[in-house]
Amino acid sequence: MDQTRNNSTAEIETTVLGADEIILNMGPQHPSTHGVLRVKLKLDGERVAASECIIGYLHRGVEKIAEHRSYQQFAPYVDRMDYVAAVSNGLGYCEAVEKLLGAEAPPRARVVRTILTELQRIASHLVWLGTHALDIGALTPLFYCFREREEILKIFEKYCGARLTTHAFRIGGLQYETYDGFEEEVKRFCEDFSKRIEEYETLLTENRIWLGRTKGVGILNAADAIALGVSGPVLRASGVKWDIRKAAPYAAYDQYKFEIPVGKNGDTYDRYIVRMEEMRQSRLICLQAIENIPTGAIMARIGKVLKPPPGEVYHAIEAPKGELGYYIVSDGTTQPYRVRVRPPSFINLQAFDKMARGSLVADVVAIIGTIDIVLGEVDR
Amino acid sequence: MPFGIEFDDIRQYIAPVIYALVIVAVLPLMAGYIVLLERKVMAHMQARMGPMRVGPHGLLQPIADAVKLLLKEDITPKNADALMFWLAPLLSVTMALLAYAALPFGPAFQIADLDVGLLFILAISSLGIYGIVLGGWASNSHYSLLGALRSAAQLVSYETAAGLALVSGLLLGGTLSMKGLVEAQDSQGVWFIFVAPFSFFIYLIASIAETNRAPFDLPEAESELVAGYMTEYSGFRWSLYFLAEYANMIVVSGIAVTLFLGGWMRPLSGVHAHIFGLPYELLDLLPALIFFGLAAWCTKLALRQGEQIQKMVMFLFVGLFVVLGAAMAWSLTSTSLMPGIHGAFWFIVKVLVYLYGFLWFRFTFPRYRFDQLMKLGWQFLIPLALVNLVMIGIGIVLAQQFLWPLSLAMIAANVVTLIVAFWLVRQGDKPSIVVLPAEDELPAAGPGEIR
Amino acid sequence: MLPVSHYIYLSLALFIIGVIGVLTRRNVIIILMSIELILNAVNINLMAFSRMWGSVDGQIFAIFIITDAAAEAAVGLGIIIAFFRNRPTVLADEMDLLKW
Amino acid sequence: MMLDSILFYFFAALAVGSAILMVTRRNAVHSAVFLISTLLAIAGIFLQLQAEFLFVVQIILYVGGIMVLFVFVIMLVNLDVAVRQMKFNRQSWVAGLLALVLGGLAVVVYRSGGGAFNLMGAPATTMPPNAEQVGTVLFQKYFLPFEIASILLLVAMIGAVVMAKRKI
Amino acid sequence: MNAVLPFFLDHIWLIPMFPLAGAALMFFIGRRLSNAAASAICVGSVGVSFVFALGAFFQLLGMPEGQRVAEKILFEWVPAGPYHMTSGSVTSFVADWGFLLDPLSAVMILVVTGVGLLIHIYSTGYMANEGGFYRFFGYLNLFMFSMLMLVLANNLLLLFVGWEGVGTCSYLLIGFWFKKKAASDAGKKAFIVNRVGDAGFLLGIFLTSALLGTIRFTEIGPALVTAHIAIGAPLITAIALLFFWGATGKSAQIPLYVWLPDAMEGPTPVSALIHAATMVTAGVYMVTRSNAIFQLSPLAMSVVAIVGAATAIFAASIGVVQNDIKKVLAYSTISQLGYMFLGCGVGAFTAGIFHLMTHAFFKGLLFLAAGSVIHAMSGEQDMTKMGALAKKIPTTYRTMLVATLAIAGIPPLAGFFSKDEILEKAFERSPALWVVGWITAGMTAFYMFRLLFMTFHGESHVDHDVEHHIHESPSAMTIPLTILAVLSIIGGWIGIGGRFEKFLEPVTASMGAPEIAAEAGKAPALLLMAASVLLALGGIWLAWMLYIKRTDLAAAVRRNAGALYDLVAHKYYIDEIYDAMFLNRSKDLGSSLGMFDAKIIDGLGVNGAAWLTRAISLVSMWWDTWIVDGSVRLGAFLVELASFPIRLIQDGEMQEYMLIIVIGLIGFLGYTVYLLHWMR
Repeated sequence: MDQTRNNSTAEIETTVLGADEIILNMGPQHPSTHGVLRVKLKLDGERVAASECIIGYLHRGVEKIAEHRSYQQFAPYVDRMDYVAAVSNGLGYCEAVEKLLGAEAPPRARVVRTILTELQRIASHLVWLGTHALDIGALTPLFYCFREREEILKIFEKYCGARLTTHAFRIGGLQYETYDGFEEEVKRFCEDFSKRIEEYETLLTENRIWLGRTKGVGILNAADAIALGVSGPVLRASGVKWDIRKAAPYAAYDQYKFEIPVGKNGDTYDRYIVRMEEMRQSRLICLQAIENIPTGAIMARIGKVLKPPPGEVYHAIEAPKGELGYYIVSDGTTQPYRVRVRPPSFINLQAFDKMARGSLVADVVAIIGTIDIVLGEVDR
Repeated sequence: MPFGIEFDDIRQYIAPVIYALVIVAVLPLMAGYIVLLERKVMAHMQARMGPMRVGPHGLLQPIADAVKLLLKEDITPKNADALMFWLAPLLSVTMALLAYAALPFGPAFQIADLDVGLLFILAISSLGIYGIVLGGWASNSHYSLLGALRSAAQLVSYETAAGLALVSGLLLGGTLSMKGLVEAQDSQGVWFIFVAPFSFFIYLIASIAETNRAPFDLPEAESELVAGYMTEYSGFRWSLYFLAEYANMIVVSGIAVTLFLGGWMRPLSGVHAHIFGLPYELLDLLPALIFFGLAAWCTKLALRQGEQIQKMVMFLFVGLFVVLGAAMAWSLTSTSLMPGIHGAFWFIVKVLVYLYGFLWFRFTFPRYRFDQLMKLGWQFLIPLALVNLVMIGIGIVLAQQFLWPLSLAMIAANVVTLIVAFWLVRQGDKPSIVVLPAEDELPAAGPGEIR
Repeated sequence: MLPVSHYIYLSLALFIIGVIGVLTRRNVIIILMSIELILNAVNINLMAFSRMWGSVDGQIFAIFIITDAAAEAAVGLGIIIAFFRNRPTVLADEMDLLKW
Repeated sequence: MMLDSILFYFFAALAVGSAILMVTRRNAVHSAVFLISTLLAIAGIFLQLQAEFLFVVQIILYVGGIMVLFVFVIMLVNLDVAVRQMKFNRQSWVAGLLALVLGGLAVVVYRSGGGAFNLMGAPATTMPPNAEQVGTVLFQKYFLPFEIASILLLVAMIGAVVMAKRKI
Repeated sequence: MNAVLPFFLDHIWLIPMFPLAGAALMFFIGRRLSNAAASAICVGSVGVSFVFALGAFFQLLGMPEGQRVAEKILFEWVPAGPYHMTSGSVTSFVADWGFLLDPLSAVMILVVTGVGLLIHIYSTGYMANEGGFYRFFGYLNLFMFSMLMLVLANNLLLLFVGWEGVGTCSYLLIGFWFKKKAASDAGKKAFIVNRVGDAGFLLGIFLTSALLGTIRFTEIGPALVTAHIAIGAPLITAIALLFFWGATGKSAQIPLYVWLPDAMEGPTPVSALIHAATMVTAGVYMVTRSNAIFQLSPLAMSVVAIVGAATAIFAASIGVVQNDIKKVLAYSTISQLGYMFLGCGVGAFTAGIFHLMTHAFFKGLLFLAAGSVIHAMSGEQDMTKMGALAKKIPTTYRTMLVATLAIAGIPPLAGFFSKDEILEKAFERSPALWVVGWITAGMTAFYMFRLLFMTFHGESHVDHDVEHHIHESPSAMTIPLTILAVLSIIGGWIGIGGRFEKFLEPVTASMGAPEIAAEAGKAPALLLMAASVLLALGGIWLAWMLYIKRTDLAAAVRRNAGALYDLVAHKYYIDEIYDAMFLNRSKDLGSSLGMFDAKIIDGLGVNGAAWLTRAISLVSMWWDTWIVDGSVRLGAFLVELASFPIRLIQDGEMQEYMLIIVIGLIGFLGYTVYLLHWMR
């Protein structure tokens, strides 16, 4: 029995199963693994005795591609990693390259970047909320969430022409000036949005079934979370007050007041509450930013051909899913020597086994949902 | 007459056969339209339109769906048990349809008024488990097997609660015959939902669970077990399961309506008072008005249709509603026809209201987890049903032996049940013992984990 | 009503089939099912006689027999599961630990 | 009357046929399904004997309860191995023969018993609806046996739970 | 006695059952209960008993005087066969499970349940931090059950059940801290010494039933009358002496008192309940209960009185020099028990019972207060390490002062009345006995005030570590103390004017036997009272002098007394004498027997025989191997041969067994067919 408790593929494959044990393959084609994640579960009855995530079904070699593209050419590729939060990905990459260049985007660009990134955070969390609720069996929130997300995507579309893979920012600032009525639309959205969140919470937060399905499920304590390198809402729900927007402010975050919500128990419910609160905070940031957008240039003077000095840089931002870091090595040419992405979903997925052991099959779904992974980012 | 068949035999045997044929023929259509209703209601609850393409407002969608399902390839997995794989959906749908034999759609529309009608329906619907279990087992897939086992456990558990809830209705009615139950409510002048609300409430929950509907749709929970026992099914056989599910929904609604909601009786049928100077009997006009209203509404919708063919289909429905409305109105003139036709109308309306409840729950609630489901069944519903049963019994004794007024006795009984219900809920809110495994059962840390 | 002998022959047939099942099948679960068959054969007799005498006593006994069958099935299957956990077999002739 | 015999022969044939299939099928699930079929046929014979209540009890308890348990257990104990093995034991031929001899002897005893078995008692033409009557008799005349049976069930239930526990 | 009785009287049998239920609960599920739940159950059960006892008492009071007897026989317990009595006539022995409530047992159950309840409450505080809480309360409840059985029994055998039950509980409770060697030894000692006494009691019971043919209390008196037994008949004297022998064991009289001081190893509430208030008085109760027998035997009465008086003064003298607070109280208890027996011995049974009751109050209180002191001192029991505690634990001090005054016999406290009554009766019988009692009273006052002064007054000798922790006990302990203090004050007043005596009259009235005490003259009551009060005051003064005023005097006295002091301080070397007389002689006997065993039997007999045997066995071995074993093997071989076909059937396969059943059925049916066809 002790043998079977170890967690590795070989063990799961070769162990002689007891009378009540079966191996269940969830995915890669499964409604609730959010794409092409394959989870191999060893079940004791309906209880998870061991689990293993098998990834790589969506691997496209993004990091390798970067070595053969110039710095500007690679920028659209990062949008394809976390495709539900493309704007955030772009921000991280652009700022990393700017750091490598030693340049800085003008103030107006930075504020607009902040607004768009925060809207993107709301949109990403809305996708998470809808699908998570759907996984747990609540059908309706999905449609409400997508209704609001639609509003955000419309703003993106008006701003840069694309809805999903926006490529909204450029290295050194912005390509486009904001369109007429941008402020009003963002403001109207933000004002409506607080009512919408109340609506979701009415459906879920105090629902007995929802509480039963999320409270005490997939507990991850702070020490484990830190040891596993988990970041983002998952980390904060475990009670660690860590947010790069506060810890190492980028864009224009140092100008705005906002709170970092943290959880207590590190369970699925806390992660839910933390993300809901983050949406509210994002809305507040947007409202603060939209009141006072500086005028001026939107693009720094950096030249058409980028040749950063040889060296290396690591720059991380707080993407909706956690710490999104770019590690770029320059050899002085127009193409990066090496780009390494620290994707939050990939790292957060490490905590899956920790959370899933001893829980039931139904909880596995809730746990996958609550980590909020995007397979494009996990596999890259 | 040849073969010893006589006229009485015709009344006795032939008419039920015709009813049966009608039910078997109409039910799939009805199920299809319930699905359409479900999709429309769901869509409107979710701020969207739902099916709009096939037919005006998607009115022909069920037919298109049916055609699609029947034309799909019927796959039998390689290692499946062919016999059982074939038999299971058949069993499922047979048992679902068989239960209609004792369901009274109206005072006139009932295939057989059995002395043990209610028990018969319960017995037959309990056989539906086999369709699910065998299907899940025969598919030779882990998802299917898990779904099947869950389903069997769930059905067995909730059948107990449902049965106990129904027994309290039986106590009030004093008969097992479905017809007799409605007549008992007629003669006592009160629907049993008002004297035994907890029975109704328990049966409502248990019936949702028994038909595997959300939030108890674990056997086919799409986010966990893909489609549970139906995972490996496709095409015609899948549609049989589908049909069985909706047929079962109608059956449980029919039981609830018969036992608790006064069956085919018109609301306020026992009251002969006046309101605003108008007698309540004017409610008899309501069916006709409803159909004419529907016809008018459909006309309005039809006029808005852009395409000619859509307009025609819509007018077809207008015609249907007009005919039905006319039938309702005309039957008012005939004392012999009126109870039958109006009874059927009210019965179906009540069934639809009950089904609407099903749909509403489905769109509103998240899904239970399996252990929570079992806990709800065994630790809340069954104890509550037992208490309720005892209290109803006491209430009846008080009313019959000690000559309390029925309403007073039942209020007293139900208040006690309510207190017990609150107590049980509080018990359930205490930290659960079963959610997490004991320390020694927890798997040890894997090699990659940092201590 | 048909003559009672019909029912008795039917019951006998089922009984003998049940006995054959008990005696010859190796699978313990099927042996248990054969026992259920034997019990049902008895029930048919009881019901036929109940009908013959026009009294429901026979039916009452049938109810008791069904109760008994339920108890037997529950315990029997429990034993099978417990046995299966310790020695993964359900074949009757491999359950011979009582031999000396 | 004719319908009566048709029903009887139909159900009897179904019961015997399914019973034979039950005993001879290799796969336990198939056996279980044929046993269910037998039980349903027997329920039909109950109905033909105008014992509606027992008909329903037979279906609810036997088919809907006990057999579900059987099917459940068959699925729990993985029988892939058993399917491939010999289905009859080595004494099957002798045993089958002896069982048939037993049946034959029983027939001989029954037939030659003649007057010893008073089976010619006048059958009632129809029986009144008997659910209520069964209840009355059960709870008055047979109240003590009924309670004992309840206790038996309780004991069996506890026994089954104990037996099926993970660790004995 | 099956007339319709009022509710409580009809249900007196329930009184012991509540504690029994509590004990059973404790033993079966106690481990899983919280301390609060355990104490609630146990205290509650005793409380219910108390309520029932009160109810029964008042309903008994409500009955007409002289008929105050309620007997409830539940069932016949030991329906033994007929036998011959000593008189030669045949009777049948009957012992039933019956309960008797008369004024005597009414007083006893009130004392037992009342004091028991208070001590239970006290224990919840005292034992709060001990392991085995539920075990303690389970034992206590079991004890309550046994004690109530003892006092409510309607016959000697059932009384003996309770008698043994309390002994067992005493053993269990003394050894409650069984990991401590002293405690477990003390438990064993108590148990063994009690056995010696119980043997006498049991013999007495046998003799009673042989002589009188009955062991029911209600029938003993009439039986004595109908048997026409003469006063001082040898058999009746034997019975009385045997009973008293039993009583000396249980009630710690000379010579079987040695276990009681050691029993102080048990928890203090146990000492209070068992070794002061209730169990040890069982002997007094038993003697009083069988007063009809005693009154027929002047010799036995004299023995009782003399032993009682001797014990009283003897134990008091030891108490004077003890330094352990509980040991002092233990010797005081022995001494007071001596008083009670003195009372009984002089025919003043009611006075004995009266003293028993008041003693239960103030001695229980003393023990509980001592427990409170020990509690405050974190377990310290040595009085030389105490002092000046009066300010720190005022409630304890005040209650203890009341108790001490009561035991010293200062009017108008409880002890005064009861002790005075005994002394008065003793004087009527024999002035010598009175003198002994009188001196004892003085010594009592002295050593009790010595205890009080050493503990609460003077200079503090408390260790520094302990000093910080001194605190008043929790209210669960102080409230019982206060209640008992009130009882100690007013408890004696019911005896004023002979009310108590009159109440007990029906029990102690001589059943046809002549009144012995009537022979003696009337004592000068007031004079005696004054003498004893004066002596008590003198004792107090002496204690004050020695331990407060002139603390150096005590040491001087100790030095000058020399040998006498040593003698007393070593408890007259009684334990050593017992060792020398009984223990060592037993050991000697054992070792000489051992010598005999080793030398004579082993050496000569066994070893010699062994040599002889070896020689013979050589011869026999050959015979054994070939002839005997050979035949056995042959037999085994034959059996195996014969069993082969049967073993084939018994192969453990159930289906083959079933086949055999079928074959049997075929045989049966075939036989039937044979009968039907061929035998016709």
